[in-house]
Order: sequence, then C-alpha cells, then structure tokens
Amino acid sequence: MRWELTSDQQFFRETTARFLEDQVPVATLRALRDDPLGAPPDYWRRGAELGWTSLLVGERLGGGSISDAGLVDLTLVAHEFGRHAAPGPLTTANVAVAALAAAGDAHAAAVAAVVAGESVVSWAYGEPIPHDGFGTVTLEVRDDGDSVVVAGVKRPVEAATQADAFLVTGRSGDGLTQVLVPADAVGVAITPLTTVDLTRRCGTVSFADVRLPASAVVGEMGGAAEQVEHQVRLASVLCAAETTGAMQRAFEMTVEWAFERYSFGRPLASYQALKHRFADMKMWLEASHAASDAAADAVAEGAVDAAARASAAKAYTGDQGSELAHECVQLHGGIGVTFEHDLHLFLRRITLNRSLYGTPADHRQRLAALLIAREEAA
Amino acid sequence: MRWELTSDQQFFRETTARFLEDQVPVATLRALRDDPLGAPPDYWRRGAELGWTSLLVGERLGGGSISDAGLVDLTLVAHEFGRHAAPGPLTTANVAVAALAAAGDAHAAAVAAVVAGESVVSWAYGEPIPHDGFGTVTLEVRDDGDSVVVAGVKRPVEAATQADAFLVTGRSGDGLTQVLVPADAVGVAITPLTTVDLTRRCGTVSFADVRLPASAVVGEMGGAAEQVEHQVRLASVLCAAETTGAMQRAFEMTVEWAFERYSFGRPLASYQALKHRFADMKMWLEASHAASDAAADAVAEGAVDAAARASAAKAYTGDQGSELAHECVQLHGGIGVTFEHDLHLFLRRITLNRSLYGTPADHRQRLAALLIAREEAA
Amino acid sequence: MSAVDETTETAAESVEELGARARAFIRANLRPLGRGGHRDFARSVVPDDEEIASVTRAREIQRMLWDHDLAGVCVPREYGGLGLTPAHQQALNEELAGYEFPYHLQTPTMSPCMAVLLDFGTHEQKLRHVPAILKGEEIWIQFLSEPSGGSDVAGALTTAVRDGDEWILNGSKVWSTGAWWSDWALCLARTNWDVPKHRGLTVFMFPIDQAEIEIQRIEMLNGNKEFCQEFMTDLRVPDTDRIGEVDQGWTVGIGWMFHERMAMAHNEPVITWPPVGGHGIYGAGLLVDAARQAARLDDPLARDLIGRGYTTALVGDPLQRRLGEGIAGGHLSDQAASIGRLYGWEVMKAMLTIPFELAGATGAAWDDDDGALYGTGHAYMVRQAIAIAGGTIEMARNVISERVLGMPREQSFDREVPFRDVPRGPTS
Amino acid sequence: MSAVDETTETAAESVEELGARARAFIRANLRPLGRGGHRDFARSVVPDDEEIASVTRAREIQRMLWDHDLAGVCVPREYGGLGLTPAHQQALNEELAGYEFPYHLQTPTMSPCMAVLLDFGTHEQKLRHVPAILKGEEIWIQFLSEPSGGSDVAGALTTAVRDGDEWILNGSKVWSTGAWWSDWALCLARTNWDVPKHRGLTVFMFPIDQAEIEIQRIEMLNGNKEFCQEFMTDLRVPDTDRIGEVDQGWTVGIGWMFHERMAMAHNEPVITWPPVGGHGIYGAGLLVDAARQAARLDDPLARDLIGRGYTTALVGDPLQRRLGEGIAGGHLSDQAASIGRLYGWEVMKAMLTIPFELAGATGAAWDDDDGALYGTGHAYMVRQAIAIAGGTIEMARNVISERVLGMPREQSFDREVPFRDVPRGPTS
Repeated sequence: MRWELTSDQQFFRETTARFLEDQVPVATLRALRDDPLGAPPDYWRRGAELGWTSLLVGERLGGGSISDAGLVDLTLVAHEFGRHAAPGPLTTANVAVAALAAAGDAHAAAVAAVVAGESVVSWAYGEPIPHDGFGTVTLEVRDDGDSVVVAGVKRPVEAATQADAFLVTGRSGDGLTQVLVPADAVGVAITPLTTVDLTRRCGTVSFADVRLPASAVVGEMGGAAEQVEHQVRLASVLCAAETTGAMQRAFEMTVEWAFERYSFGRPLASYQALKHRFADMKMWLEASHAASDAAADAVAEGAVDAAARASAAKAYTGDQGSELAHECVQLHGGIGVTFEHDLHLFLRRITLNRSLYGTPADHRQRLAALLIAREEAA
Repeated sequence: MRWELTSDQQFFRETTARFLEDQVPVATLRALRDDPLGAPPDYWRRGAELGWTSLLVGERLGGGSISDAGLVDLTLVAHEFGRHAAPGPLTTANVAVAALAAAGDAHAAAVAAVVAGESVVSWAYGEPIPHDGFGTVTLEVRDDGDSVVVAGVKRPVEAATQADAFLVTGRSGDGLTQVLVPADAVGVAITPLTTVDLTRRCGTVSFADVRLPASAVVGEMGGAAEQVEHQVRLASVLCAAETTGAMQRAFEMTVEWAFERYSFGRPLASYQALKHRFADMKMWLEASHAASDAAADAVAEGAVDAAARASAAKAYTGDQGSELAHECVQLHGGIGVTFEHDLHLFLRRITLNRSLYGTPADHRQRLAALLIAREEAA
Repeated sequence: MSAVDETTETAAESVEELGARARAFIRANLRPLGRGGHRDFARSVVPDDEEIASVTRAREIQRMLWDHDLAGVCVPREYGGLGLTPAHQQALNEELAGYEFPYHLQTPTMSPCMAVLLDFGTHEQKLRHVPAILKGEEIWIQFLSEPSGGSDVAGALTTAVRDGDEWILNGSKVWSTGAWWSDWALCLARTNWDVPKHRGLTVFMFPIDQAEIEIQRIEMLNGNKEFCQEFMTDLRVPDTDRIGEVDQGWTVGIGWMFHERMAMAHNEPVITWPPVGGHGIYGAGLLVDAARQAARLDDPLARDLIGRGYTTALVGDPLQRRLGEGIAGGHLSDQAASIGRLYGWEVMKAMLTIPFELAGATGAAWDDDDGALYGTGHAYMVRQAIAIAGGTIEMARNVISERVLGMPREQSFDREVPFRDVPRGPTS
Repeated sequence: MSAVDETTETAAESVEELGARARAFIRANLRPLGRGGHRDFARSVVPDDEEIASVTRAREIQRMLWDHDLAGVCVPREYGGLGLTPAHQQALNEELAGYEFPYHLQTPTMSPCMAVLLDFGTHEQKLRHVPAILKGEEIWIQFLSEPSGGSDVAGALTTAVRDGDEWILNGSKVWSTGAWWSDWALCLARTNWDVPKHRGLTVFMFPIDQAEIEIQRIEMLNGNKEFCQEFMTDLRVPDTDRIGEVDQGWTVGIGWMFHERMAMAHNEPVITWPPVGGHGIYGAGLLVDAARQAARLDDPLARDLIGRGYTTALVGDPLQRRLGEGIAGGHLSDQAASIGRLYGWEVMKAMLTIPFELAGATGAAWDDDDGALYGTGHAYMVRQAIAIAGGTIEMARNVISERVLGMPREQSFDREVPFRDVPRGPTS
C-alpha cells in the first residue's frame, strides 16, 4: 500500500478494516470453513454499502470513486482483504461489474444490483485442462438470430455456487465475446471444487448449449478482446494488492514471534541466519507493495506499460508471496503448519491468488512477449 | 571422489596429483594465460605416460585400466584435474579415443598415437547457433564411393588449435556418422574462440566439403547413434567428476579463509548467516561427489539408468557447482573477483564444464524424456 | 554409531540371493501401487477408518516379511533379525520399487525407536521389544518435541521424579505421528533441574494406552490429523523401563538425533523404504503422473520442472549411500547425518512443489476426478512440515557448520547455567 | 538525511516542462545507444584508450547538461544546481532511456562523494567543488575500503596524524573505481587508535595526482582493470580539506554509507541514470538482444528467463521510488536504503546471469561476431562484484534486520575496546 493516502482514502480504508475486524475475525473465518457461502449472512451486501463493488463503475451507473482513480481506491480494499483473509468475491465481482459497466447502459440493471450488493456476478474465464493455458478460450458463443448459444466449460470460477450470474468469456470464430449468463439458466451446471482458501470458493461451471436472448451479450459480438485484456490487468492488480496485504500480515506475525520465541536461551530474532532471511523477506514485502501500487497506477492511467506492470506485479507477488509465506511457516516451526494457528489463513490466500488469473509462469510468458514486441518495435 | 580406493587406484591418483602439483602449479597456470597451447611443452605426452589417455582403450589396442572399470579410474584423473584446474584436453581426447577404439582395429594406429600422447584427437560435436540445441547434428557426411565428404561447422571444439585430428559427428540422412578428420586436411579451417577457462581452449572448426578416404569413417556409415549417445554419457561423467574436484578445492579454500579472516573482531566462520551457507555448500559438495561417482559406476557397468545418472550428475554439478563457486567468491569479498587470487581458476573450470556437452537445462530436458519414457513403459 | 551389529558372522546369503528371494516374495504377496492419484498426508485427509486399515495392512506386511525371513535384514540374529549388511537391505528396498510396503512401521518405529533400543537398551529390553517390532506387533512413537521447545529438544520440560522402583512423569509432548494407533513410546524427560540442561535428562519407554496419557490430535492446515499432542499426568514407569543411565539421557539423545536424521534421510539400514528415484509414494514418477494429468507432457517448461525433480531425486540415493558409508568407514563424523537430513528436505520439497507448479489453476481448486493433481495445493502449502518435523533444517545447518566443519558454536545462554535459570522468553 | 535542499524555493519549472526540455536537448545532442553487442566492464576488457575516450565523452556530456541547465537538478541553486525535486530528476532520467549519458560521473562522483560534501562540507568547500563537479571538471573517487577490511569499513587502518595546519596520511585503500583517470578523493582515515573504532575516524579530501599517492590497478578475473589500489606515503592534506569534525568521521561515514547504498540502488536524486526497466546498458532490453542472438526468441524456456529478468527490472524502479519517498516522508528510517541496495543486486544478478543462460555453449566460448552474446561468460563469472562493491549484501542484510526491523545486534568484539586492541586474526 502506498505511503500517502488522501484523508478520504484513509477514512475509506479504515472503514473497511474496522468492518472486517468486526464481522470476520479469525474465529469467524474458521467457523465458515464448511459454510457453503463462506461468508456471514448479509456480509457482502453490507460491504457493498461501504463501496466494495462500486469503484470501477462510473457515477452515471451508480458507482463512483474516492479519488480520481477507482482502481487505486479498490486496491485499498483488496489490501485490507489480504490483511484479514476476508471472505467475498472481491476480484471476480469487480472485474465482472467493470465489464458490464463498460458496455454502456445495456446492462444497467445488472450493474445496479451488483453495486448494491444484491447480486453477485462472477467472471468465468479460465477453462479446464487441456484448455487451461492462460488466455486460451475455447468455450463457444454462437450467434443464432435473436439469441446466442453458449457451449463449453469454465473452471475454476470463483464464487460459482454463490453467483447469481456469470460473465462468460467465449469465442466466436476469430473474436472473443462476453455473455451475461444467469446461474439458473437452462443448461448451466455448477459443481464445487475443493479450494485452497478457507472462505473463497471455486467451482466448475458448464454450459450445455445455453440459449439466451442476444441482449445477454456484453459489448460487441466477437469484439471483446480488448475488454478481456483489460479484465486480465484488473484481476492481476487486485490479486497483487490483496496478496501484498496478506504478506504484510504474515510478516508482522512472524517478526513478533521471532522476538517472543526463545530457543537456547535467546530470542529467534537474535540468530543471524534468521535475521538475514527476515531481511530478504522485508525486501520482498516492500517490493511487492511497490510493484502492486505501480501496477494499479499504470492500469488506472492506461499507461503504455500497463500490461507489463500488471503482469510484473502478479508474477512477483505470486512468487515472492509464496516464498515469504513458506518462510513464515518455517520460522514458526511446528505450530505454523497447524490449523489452530492463524498463519495458514494468509498462506491460503496467497496461494489462491497466485494460481488464479495466470500463474507467475504464465505472466512471465506474457512479459516476455511484451518486452520482445517493445524491442522489435524500437 | 569415492571414499574407498584400491591401493592401485590410490597410487594412480596420487601420481597424477603429484605430477600436476609439480608441472602446473597456479603460477604456471597464470603464465599460460596467453600461451597458444595452454600447457607446458611435453606436458600432455608425459601425462599420457601416467595413463591419462589409455583408460577407455582395451588392452589389445595398448590401453588398460587400473581396476575393472577404466571409466572409474579416469574419473580419479578428472577429479585431480578439477582440483588443480589442470590444462589438457582430458575429456574430449578420452571420449574421442574411446570411440576410435570401439571401432575395432580400423583406427588402431590413431588410437596408439593418442594413447602414447603423441597425438590429440578432439571430439567435434556441438554446432553453432542456430543449430546449438543439445543433440542437434546438421553437419553433413556424404558417402561418395571410395571417399566421404564432410560439410558443416562445429563449435565449440575443445583444443581446436591443438588437435591433430577431429572425431567429427555428422549426419547421413536419418543416421549419424562419425569421421576422423586430420586437422590439416584440405577444407578444414580453425578459428580460436575466447574461452572462459584459463588454459583449456575452444575454437570453431569448419569443414568445407572436406574429402577423405572411406576408411576415415569411424564405425558404420549412418550407424553411429548409439556410440554418440555413449560419448555424451562419457563426457557428462568426466565433466561432473572434474567439476566436483574444482568444487572441492574452492570449498576448502573458502573454509580456510572463513577461519582466518576477521571482521568486527570475529572470524567470518563465527557468523551464523555464513555458517548456514557453508552448510548448504557442504551438502552440494557431498551430493556432487555422490552423483558423479554413481554416474561413473552406472555408465561403466552399462546400467539401465546410465543415461539418467550421467545427465543428473552433469546437471547437478553444473548448477550446484556454479552456485558454490559464486558463493565462494562472495564469501571472499573483493579479493575473490581478482585475477591475483586463485579462486577464479576453479570458477572458470566449473563454468566451462557447465557449458560444454549440454547445459544443466539441456540435461534436464533429457532427464524428463528418459523419465517419461520409463513411466510410459512401466 | 550404528544399530548394526558389527561382529555378525559372515553372511550366509549373498546380496543377489536375498534380492532374488525378496523379488519372489514381493511379486507373490504384495500389491503393486496404482498409477496417479497419490493420496498421502500432504494431499488429502485420510479418514480414520482408512488410516486404521492401512496401519493394519502395514502390520500384516511386516508379519509376512518376518515369516519369509525378510524382516530386520540388518538387525542382529539374537534379536530376531538376519544379521546381514546394508547392501542386503538395499537389495530388498530396490525390489520394493512400485509395490506397497509397511510404511507405517518404518519411522519412527524401526528408527529412531528400535535403533535407539539396539544401541542403548539392555539385553533384556531388546529381547522383549525388538522381535515384537519386527513381527509388526509393536508400533512405536517418539515423545520428544515439546510445545515450548522448538528446535531445542534438550530443553525438555517434561519431568520425571523418582519414587522407589518407579518414576512419575508429568508434562506434554507434541508432533508424535499417529500416537492414537501406536503401542509404545520412547520419551525424553528431565530428571534434574539443578544442572545445565544436557546433564539432567533421562530416557524412558512405556505403553501408550494408559489412563494417565491423554492424546489430542493436532489438525494440520490441510485438515490432516496424523500428528498428536500428549499430556502425561502422574504417569508411573518402572525403573526397568529406563533406557541408559539416570541424568545421562543426552548420551542416548545424541544417538536418537543421529538416527532421526538418518531416518529422515531414508538412510537407515534398519529401514525398509523403496528408492525415491523410482516411482511410488514420493518417487519421481509422480511428476510424470502430474504432467500427464495436466496434459503438459510435451511442454518444455513442464519438462524442465520434471528434469529438476528427477535430478534431485536421482542424486538423493547415492548421496545417502555415500554418507552412510562415510560414517561407517570413519571418513565422516556421525554428525554428517545432518547433510542427509537437509538433502531429504530438498527431495521432498521438489516432490511437494513441482506437482503444484505443473497443476496451474488446478493447484488451487480440484475435485475427485483430477487424479494426480488432486490436492497438490494442500501438499504445496503443508510442505514445510518436512523441513520442521524430525529436526528442523536450521538445526541441521547448525550441526553441519559446527560439528562437521568445526566452525565456532553459536553463543548460547543455557549451557553453563542450571536449567531452571535459563531465559525462556522476553520477560524472564 | 538528504543531499537535497529542503528549503528550496517553489520550483519555477514544472516536471513536465523539464521533461520536455530534456527531451529536446537529448534528441539534439546525445547519441542513441546501439542495439546488441553491449560491451561493459563485466563482458569485456575495455582498452585504456577507449576507457579514456569514454571518460572524456562523459565529461563533455556533463558539460552540455550544465550548459543547458540540466545538471544538478536536485542540487541547491547556490552551488550551481537547479534546486528542483526528485520528480524532476526522474523526468530527465526517463527521457535518457536508450541514449548515452555521463555514466562515469554518476557514482561515486555525484553520490556518494558530492552528496557527502553537500551534507557535511562547509559553505566554502561546497562552493569550491560542487559547481566543478556539475560541469564535469572534477571526477571523484572513494578512498574507503581497505585490503584488510572487508565489510568493516569503520575498521580503517589508514592513519592521519596532525602536523600543525596539516595532516600526514599513511595507508592503503582499495576498490576505488578508475582512480587513474579521476581527480579528487574522499578518504576515511583513523586519527585516534586509543578509542573504540567508531570514535577515532576523520574524513579528508585531496587531489589524486600527487607523488605521495601510488596507484596500482587491480586486474579482475575477467581481465578488466577498472578498480585500483592506492598506497599513501606521508601524504600531506591541509586541515581546511577536512570534512566534519576530528574523530567524528563516523558521523560523516554513516551518511556516506547511506548515499552509497542509495547510489547502488540507483535511488539518489543527485544521480542521472536511465531506468533499468528500459533498454540501455543494463536495461531489460539486453535480454531480448541476447535471446535474439541465440535464435531463441520463440523458445518458452528462453521466454521464461526473459520474463524473470523483466519482472525483476520492472519492480526495481517503483521499489526504489517507494524507498526514497518512504525515507523522505519519515515512514522509513534512512537505513532502509539497504533494502534498495539488496534489490539492486537482484536486478544486476539477473542481467549478468540470464544472458549467460540464454547463450548455451556460447556462454563459455565466443568471438567478435557473437553480438549480444559476446562475453556473457565473463559477465556471469564476475557478477558477484556487484554484490560486494558498494557494501556487501551481507552488510545490507545486517542493516535491514538490525536497524530497520530492530532485531538484536550481532555480538562484536570491537565496539567497547580501544581500536588497537581489536582482534584481527586467529593469532592476535
């Protein structure tokens, strides 16, 4: 998170932080382990009232931002989500509603419901093996006169059993098309997956020739590639910000432990081999803050290096977040691998964010392509 | 190197060690820096008298081993070469003469000259970019009645400017063919390369339709694939053994330094952050010994896992040797990157062995292919 | 230090003969392992009834090994073993590649527990327990780590007070594997608080199923409940079940640590375990299973990961053999076992991390149809358990630098003072 | 601590205006960098005449910057600078991407040397040297490390003894960059051996071209002779060229270390250096050049390496900015500059290692036709120089853990005793 916030941003961040501390303390998170929704009743709607779902939506459609850049404001929420390992489809719902809002007034009602927290729309992007290469889209969207037909499988889909509708990214010939598909449409089948996170749930959603009115298309038929690319960047920025928050919390817990835990009559914090590892972790942590803030700025501004900065933040926090979380476990010793201890809440969140919307290795391939293109053009 | 040697092996190893200490101490190595051959006069012939070039040749052709396994004996020499950063085309000359000897009596005279140290034959295997993928062979060997024609470029070729002849691996349609090409044959052009090692030299050798009698073919025309595969294993084993020797010496120097060098009134060896890095290095070192000895045994015995063990030893010593050498430099501080200090002699040798005959990444691809094939067959 | 009787008579059976006999036995009696879909402590939660069933099966296999003269290959004949060499044991191990084996009886039962008994027990103690262990009748666990202890096992707070011919034990132990289905425990306890910590320890053994021992199962982050914590309240142990001298327990403890490291490194001649380079529960073959399931067998990046893991595994077996031979031959101190412990972590780290990396998004979310990718995210998240249990890798690095390389010991504040005066936290 | 005058008047020129002015100047006057075939200290040996030519060119460019009001963007106006903000300097830096810049005058001349002078020099000292530096007339070096010293720069053995209005210096310094073509030196010397080491140091400055200073060039393992060792014999320095108080040199030294770390991290507002994420001498573009030369642009493994390097570089600039802002805003202690120094190594390690990995066998043997792969083996072998020079990464980790995170200091045997009694080796 950046050093300097405006007082409005500071208030906004603190409001969310207090809400999360109050509503989803760690004891509540543990209790939600087997809850189908993974969140307390009314939690998401009340979060929406705090602004969680409106920051990427323009004012005309009921949204609005704290600063000039709604995405930057949203990363403050994401950061607190990471720090608290908070439940809720923050990334997927915001990416989906941003896409709906970008399509103008066509989906204004759906946008309003999401902004109000009355409905959850989840972005259905990734596909199952062997089509799980990052960016691969094989789900078919067919134009059939007044209707469109959606056929294929998406996986993993966040909040699959909780969502009221899915923003489905599909292929129409050479182009990409996005369709808003109600979860209860005929031909939609949802099966839950076991997910590493304690409260965020994923599932497989299959679409067996689901037929919808043509108005279900979001944007232009076959013309969604640019919008989908923007969604990838948004998701990358939000995952990076959330992971950084989780890293921050895990690191703080571990520093505290190192001062309190004595071994051979000395605190762990006095052992140089451990001190040097803490120094590396501190570097990873500050670099993660810097990378995810820079990515948020670049994507918010539409900077020329926005794609590269988003992928660098996603790749860096994915790799270094995992390393940091594993180091924190190691430095805690046995207690660090128990369910009883809080540390795994953050390890889980980091692991989930690392895996969704492109792994670090996937984003490295993207980065290489971007750099090669830049150099070839230079 | 293995813990237990027979008294014959021990004597053999010590004889080479004493010879190297006497003939090529570090001052001599430095002085050879700009010497075209990179070795003192008569050095190689005298080494051959000690058995350096005869261990992979059967007795009938003038060779012989100390134990049952000539390759194992040869790794003792390679280990000492690493410990002393010794000059000489040990790997390439032995691989080449093993191939000549494997072809029966056809090349007995050439074998005898190599065994006696009167001639150097170097294996010309790798090719220049873009044909430098490990195992790629595009150099052409054409059957032309009583003669063969060799056309293509090999690079890097060890001891290129020193060799009297090259064992050239080429392609004849679908098969591989090896040819013994005199360095002074018409159409052979040799250009030196700048090489990381101080005394071992590499060059580019090009063959412009070099025409030779059919008797220059080593083994069967188009039937050399199995022999070439064996050569890759031999080269891998010898590089691994030599690198392990160089690692051993670099590590010993650095442990000694850590006890003698004081910082803030304490020896470096008393700093836990450094102690833990020494512990990792000790593990890499012992693992390198174990891996290269196991590879030598497996290749010598023709074990079913010989290819995998050879590649594992090459990959492991390549990666961990480089890491260890860099750590040794780091722990020495500024003096470690100077030409004046001895450490770089071993860093150079490790770097060269890592790069020749397949990088660690190349051998990982081989290992994956071997494991996949094994599992598919199981 | 060795659990192997060095004075054993010349082996009547050659390594090859034993290998052939083992092969025949295995093919006739043991089940080959399935391909893919490995379910282990790291990937999945094993239901209690399945866990009990596999423990029962392990006891059965061990009994079959006993009945076929394949149990305790390196254990002296007088205690029911074969009195043969580590090379014989290795021949058996290699034949086991790809087959079930009595996993639950190897560590900690055979080593460190039985190995410690062989090194430090009386003749009567060995006669009473070693054959029972080799028959699969006694499963042992370690009462070693304590909740407050971390890496410092010699800082045990569990206390034993003498009462006539008995001792009364009070305290808590933790990280014992499967205490709830085990039979006997080996326990390190403090018998003197007025001397420095290493000089006031004693080792005991006792049956676990007693009212004075309360067992709580610890849930790991992946839901697995393999490990336990035990609370001993006025537990009475006869003095005849003491191992080694009173207050000299650290002598036993050093041997115990040695065997624990060797066991973690799969480098104990009393342990029966197929080679990690092969396929099997943690063999390199599982990397291929994962890549196949991920449809990435032809992906150069996936192959690079497979090559990395296979290299790590292939180097492991010869390294452990080298260390074992080096220690046996006097080329290395016993403490070099820590090198093997550290390398054992490298192997397991690769085996728990690479399948997750191969899995892509499936590493974070899976279902029952995902075969070899099932639970890779759990395995990845819990992987550090292997770097902690059985002595942390940090302790291994301390031992290697200080005891193998002879570098100066870390400053400590607990070596020269009575144990009761050692600082235990910021306020003490 | 900052070399920037905090009280500067409101900038007359906006960041955008300065950027536009810089762009115009650069395009009109500076040469774009060629693609591929980067020859630097790590890859190749630069002949002395070429080295002198590039130093001369660097002085010319610096003079052009001065003449175009682009020198010393963050330096106070009274000493010849523009008195603007770090954001202005960054705008200039970004415009320099892909163009030559006065490389040889940045570090150590601008920082740490000029930065130390700005922080600790007298008004007269600054007036005498700062404008000369900004015009490219004075190139400075550090006389800081000593042959016996390693990471412990405060353990200086070089001695200064007072003689009336002068000091007489004797001793040896090492690892100064290009002493043989530089003009002035900043030197840390011991003025009192009877107090603990930090309390007996003083800082001096003097011209290098004097008979009492013998310069020997150090050959690095790759043949490069950029670094020097100097021997001072009865060198006389007027007391007016002393910086800071007598025996209080460590106060200056702490600032000096701070600026050195910031400079290593390319995070000094007084330094002009194009961003590392771009192309240029150590920009990520060189990874593409290397992969193209290796004909591996389409190889997923090569792309993975490029992606790794690009990620490392892209994160570097915002991290350094974050640290700079955090220190300036009081969110971080000055000591956090060590985080940037440590990360600077990560970037350079990637830039020196990845081309070698992309090169395959060409990494070990090359010729003049190998373009971007020329000398990658040399660069790889010499890479640790970047982790050593300018304060080792080990010292950076000490500082981060102890001074940023507040963890207990390492035990030392030199803090409370007179410097002459500190142990310096196994026999003392």
